[in-house]
Amino acid sequence: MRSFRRVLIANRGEIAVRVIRTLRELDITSIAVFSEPDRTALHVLMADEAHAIGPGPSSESYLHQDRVIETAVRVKADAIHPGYGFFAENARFAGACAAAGIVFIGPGPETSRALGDKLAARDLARAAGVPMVPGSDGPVGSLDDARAAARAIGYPLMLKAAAGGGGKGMRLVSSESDLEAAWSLTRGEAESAFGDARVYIERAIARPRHVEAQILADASGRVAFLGERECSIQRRHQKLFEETPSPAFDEPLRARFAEAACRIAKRAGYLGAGTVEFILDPSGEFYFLEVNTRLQVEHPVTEMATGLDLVAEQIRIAEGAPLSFGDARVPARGCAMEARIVAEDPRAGFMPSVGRIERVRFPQGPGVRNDAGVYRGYEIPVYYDSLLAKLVVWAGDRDGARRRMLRALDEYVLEGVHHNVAFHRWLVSHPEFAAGRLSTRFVDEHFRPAALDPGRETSEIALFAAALHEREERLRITLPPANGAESRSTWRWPERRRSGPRTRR
Amino acid sequence: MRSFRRVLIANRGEIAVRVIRTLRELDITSIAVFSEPDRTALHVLMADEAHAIGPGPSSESYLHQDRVIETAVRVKADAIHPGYGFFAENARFAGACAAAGIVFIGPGPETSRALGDKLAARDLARAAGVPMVPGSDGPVGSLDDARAAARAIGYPLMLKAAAGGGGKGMRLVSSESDLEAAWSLTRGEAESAFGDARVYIERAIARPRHVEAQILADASGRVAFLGERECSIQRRHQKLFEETPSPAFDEPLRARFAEAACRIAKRAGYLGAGTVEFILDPSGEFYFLEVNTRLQVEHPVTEMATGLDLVAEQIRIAEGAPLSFGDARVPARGCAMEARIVAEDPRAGFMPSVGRIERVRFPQGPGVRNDAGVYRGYEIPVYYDSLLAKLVVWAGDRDGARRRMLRALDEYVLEGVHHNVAFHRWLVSHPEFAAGRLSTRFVDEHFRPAALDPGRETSEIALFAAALHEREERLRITLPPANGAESRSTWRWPERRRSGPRTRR
Amino acid sequence: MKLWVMLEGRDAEVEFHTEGERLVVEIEGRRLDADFRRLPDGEVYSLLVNGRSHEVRVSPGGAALDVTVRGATIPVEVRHPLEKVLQATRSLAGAGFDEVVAAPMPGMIVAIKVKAGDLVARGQAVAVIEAMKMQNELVARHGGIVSELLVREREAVRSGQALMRLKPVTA
Amino acid sequence: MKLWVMLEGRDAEVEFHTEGERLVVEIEGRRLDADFRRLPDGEVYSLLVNGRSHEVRVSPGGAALDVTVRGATIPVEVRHPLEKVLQATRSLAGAGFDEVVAAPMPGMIVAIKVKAGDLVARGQAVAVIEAMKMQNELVARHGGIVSELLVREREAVRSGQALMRLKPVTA
Repeated sequence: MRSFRRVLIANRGEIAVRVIRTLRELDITSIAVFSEPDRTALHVLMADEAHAIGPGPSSESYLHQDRVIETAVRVKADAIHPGYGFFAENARFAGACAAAGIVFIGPGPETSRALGDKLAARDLARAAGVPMVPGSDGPVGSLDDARAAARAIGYPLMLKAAAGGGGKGMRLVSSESDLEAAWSLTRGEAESAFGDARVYIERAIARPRHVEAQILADASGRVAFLGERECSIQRRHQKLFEETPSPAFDEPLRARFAEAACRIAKRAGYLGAGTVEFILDPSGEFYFLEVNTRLQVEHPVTEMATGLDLVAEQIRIAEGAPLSFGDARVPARGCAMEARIVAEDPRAGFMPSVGRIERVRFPQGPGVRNDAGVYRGYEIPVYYDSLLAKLVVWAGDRDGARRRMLRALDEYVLEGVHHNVAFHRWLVSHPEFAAGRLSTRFVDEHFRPAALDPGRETSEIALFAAALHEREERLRITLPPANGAESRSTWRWPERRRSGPRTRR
Repeated sequence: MRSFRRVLIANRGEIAVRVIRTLRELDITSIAVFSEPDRTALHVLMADEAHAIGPGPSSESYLHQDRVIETAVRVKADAIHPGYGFFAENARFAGACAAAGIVFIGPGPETSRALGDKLAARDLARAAGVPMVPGSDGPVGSLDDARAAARAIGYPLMLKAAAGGGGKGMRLVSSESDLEAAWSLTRGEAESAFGDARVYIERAIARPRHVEAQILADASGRVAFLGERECSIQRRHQKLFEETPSPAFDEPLRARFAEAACRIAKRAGYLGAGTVEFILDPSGEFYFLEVNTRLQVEHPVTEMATGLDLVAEQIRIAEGAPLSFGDARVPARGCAMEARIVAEDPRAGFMPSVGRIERVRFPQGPGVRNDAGVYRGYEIPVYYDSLLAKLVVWAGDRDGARRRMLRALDEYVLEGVHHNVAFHRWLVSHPEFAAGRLSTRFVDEHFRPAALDPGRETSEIALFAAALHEREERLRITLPPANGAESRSTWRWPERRRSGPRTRR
Repeated sequence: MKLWVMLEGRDAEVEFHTEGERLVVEIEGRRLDADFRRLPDGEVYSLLVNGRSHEVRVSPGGAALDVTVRGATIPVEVRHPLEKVLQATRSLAGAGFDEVVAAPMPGMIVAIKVKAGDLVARGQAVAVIEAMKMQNELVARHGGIVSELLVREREAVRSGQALMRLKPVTA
Repeated sequence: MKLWVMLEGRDAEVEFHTEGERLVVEIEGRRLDADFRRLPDGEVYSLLVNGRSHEVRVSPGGAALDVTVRGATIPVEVRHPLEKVLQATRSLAGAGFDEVVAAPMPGMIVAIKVKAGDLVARGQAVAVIEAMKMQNELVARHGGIVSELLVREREAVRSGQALMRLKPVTA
């Protein structure tokens, strides 16, 4: 068993900040790395040390394996925490860490290699006797094979890249007439995004829920189940909102679910924190999807419910220590929800937005945790993903958590970029959401951009505010300037008059 | 049983904001009141409605009973939440609310009258069979009576005003030679501060701990104990730092303590949230001090440990509903601590500081709650108390909470006024604190202002920063101006050279 | 003082009176108490209307003022009431302006889906921009004939940069 | 560039070199890598010293710069190294020594605002120096009677060159 003194975080944004916090609590020196546009990013300000690793594009910095490893060696890091994304599930990187004598905080390269390939993971789940969505036994080699497999499995179906992940490389096919086009698009995407054109077929489940099991496994073979998370609220196959417990679970289902997840982890010889993803059909059957061999974005909901610090557990495990709670069952309390606050415009197809954060005032008060990666004045770089913050709430029951989330969203002040706070307000106010009737089709089925149109009261307030602002400007220019010194008018009317009325996007 | 639709908050600052949050979660319209300098205070921004009630001095606004009640009637409030301070323990105000047909969220005027008088409260505790610090049975009428009582009780002793509170109207007397002077000072203070010159005597306990019981009592006679809080860290008899559970408690002590607190509450026919304060001597004996018939500043540590929302419970009780958890025991989890972030200078005798908040970045992440009453740009008014925010943390055990508190304090960015974040850093890093060896004498015994002097590394960083800043300024002026248009120098050297080196306050 | 205020789908005349310390706003026959105070925290105001508390950001945004209320940004134009008459006259003259498709954010143009001379329908995708690792289609708001392409594929663009110009098709 | 920096209980000479993109700080024989970047959030900088990350606020505060690090505000004075010598001389002489007004940078004296024998108040402007098209007033730190002018108008001066001498006025 070692004890880390210096840990390098090979990541940026809110997750790098998250890891720095736990390192500080554990008295471990936190070492940030940063790309050129990230010189004044929050993780650089908050870390004990920070080192430049290259220009903006990820491939030149956060995804430049040699630079990251060389930096870690030079600054004498004992271990590297990869966060999520970037190198988190990269077996080659984990191997390179080992070769450089640095501990990779995550499962070994063999585990991530085995579980990172979706087909290999399916083989493992099959061997463990865990139910899977019916599908092709392996990759489908040609369009003809795909047609044959599709007929056996039935439409609608999903085409999935074996190396896919993060919502990329998957496509729904409703009928045979769409198969040919989908086949070539998915293969092309898989080839270009992952360098691996292998594609397989799964039956599409109608109105499925996305549910996942948080597990922790230590070196002595303990595998603990820390509760499920429901992550059905998605757009473009990417999660927007998560909660624990799942409103669809009861105790018997939870017990079967925990058992299945732990069986897979044990079979894989898993080590560290991981997530076993499943889909749940409306009849209550669940099917294995994949294993994410890393900390998830949504891990805080599990932390709120269990009181554990998952990053601290990851570090303990990587140091060779047993789970902090040993063989005890970890009781979960109440209900936790997470809203991903993203720089995107839900009124315009969730298109990403960039810009400068002009003003922030984050929600506080009982049961609220807001993990932000940005601060006032911060300019969002174009190179990285658009997650600005994670708003997490906890309350004694689901309706309490929902009301608290709505209250915290009402408090959220974040100006300068488009963001999805109003979308989340819509979501948690929706009667179907309140009733817990979720599916991954929720957004498609229920959301229309017009739902976010400002109501009559809001419009009227905007009208008054504009008029009052204009009134102040006019009163200002009609008053004689102080000392008679300043003669330039601050009145901007003529400029604003130059073009026609701008319509709202 | 009624149901409130509109509640007026007769308070300001962080506690008004705290109450607004719960009202919003309960779908009750929150109505703020504000004095002139508070027009842009946070509670005004966050409430659903806000109404002016007068000029800055409390007596003209927040403590102007007629204006507050008239406003509540005019805006059709169903109830008034008093927060803490101001009218929170004022029986006359509670009576005026009742007369105006408005529910006062707190115990009735009789209860607060009975318990607000310290001598009456002592009588009640005596009748309930709860141990008290040995002292005079009632007020001491004359200096001669005081001498006689003092001889019977023994020195050192405390002289206390019967109507006192908030650390005011109490004085330690070490020996008979000091009694005469202390007698007239305390009586004078009691007369001028509370309009009630009655003074009584208690034996002074050496190195006592301040411990208190949070209770909730509903209209059906239920009295629940929600755990103790230890509030021994004080300066000028005012709390600075609180935690739950008390490191001095074990289960048998907690059971006896809970029983004593509930006995007093029942005897008083208590209704609502209240705190029964005790002192605990080094041998483990506790003695009744007083009952605070209101929400305490430090209530969030109890919320973190129990998961309850105490303001929501107060409102339920005031509506006539039973406690949300009925007759169930409320289990507490882990350890919570609160640091009061105050605008004062611990290096200069904790002298209050005013000014403008130039920049803030509050701590976030797992287990951290920061309830602030201020925001960037806010100018602290001179009229009110100097509490800026409450930093509350939770972790699975005391050492985890202590480390998390230190981490959160490290993250705290608050510029523009003197504050006590560095003091709290000193406190939680102190070995005696870490060992849980606390007493109300802790600050006097262990704290010296020099403990906050910047260390060598900090000084050197300041030195570099100043030099680098100066270098940038010089490089800026030695560069040719753009377009040659601007000829005014930005160089400020001569100005700064004008006077000698300024010494640090 | 009287102002003419327009926002999407609505326009109104707003008149202000001061009565002692009070500021009264008249709109569509209603009289409301208003208090408008700048916060020390930016282009932001606290607005109380008959006691209702609102935090609003007012910033110049192109042709209009951008007002942000509860996370929604609403462009509002404020003019002199006289202009209402002028505008009415202009509207009668009909449209006939070029449409310019502009980049909504900084990024790289990964595809241009039309060429000069193409007829583009309202809402048709004309280009794809990549930013923040996501590709997004840009559509023609009104449509028309592509009269000019102003960027090429693989070109980096600034936010607001014009990408192409469309000429309206006269009916 | 070399600067003399004083803070309570300590003073040091700090020298800067740029080596390519790197900025090296020399202090008391040690050489440290420094990177100093203004944040978009006020008078605040991110300072990396040999990789150690610090967030510092630097604001003018009377006679010194107020530097805030980890919640502690520390006044720091930054001067030209030559002043150290002068100060030392002055200290030796005790009260009643001459004040020398020196050029803080290389440049040209464009104006001398006093003549020998003039009584100069503390803080009064005595000369104007121009460097790279910018003019800066030089002021008397303590004041006194001008005993000697050491340069003329339109004369080029080196950094640290003495410009005039002031005799203290005895009380």
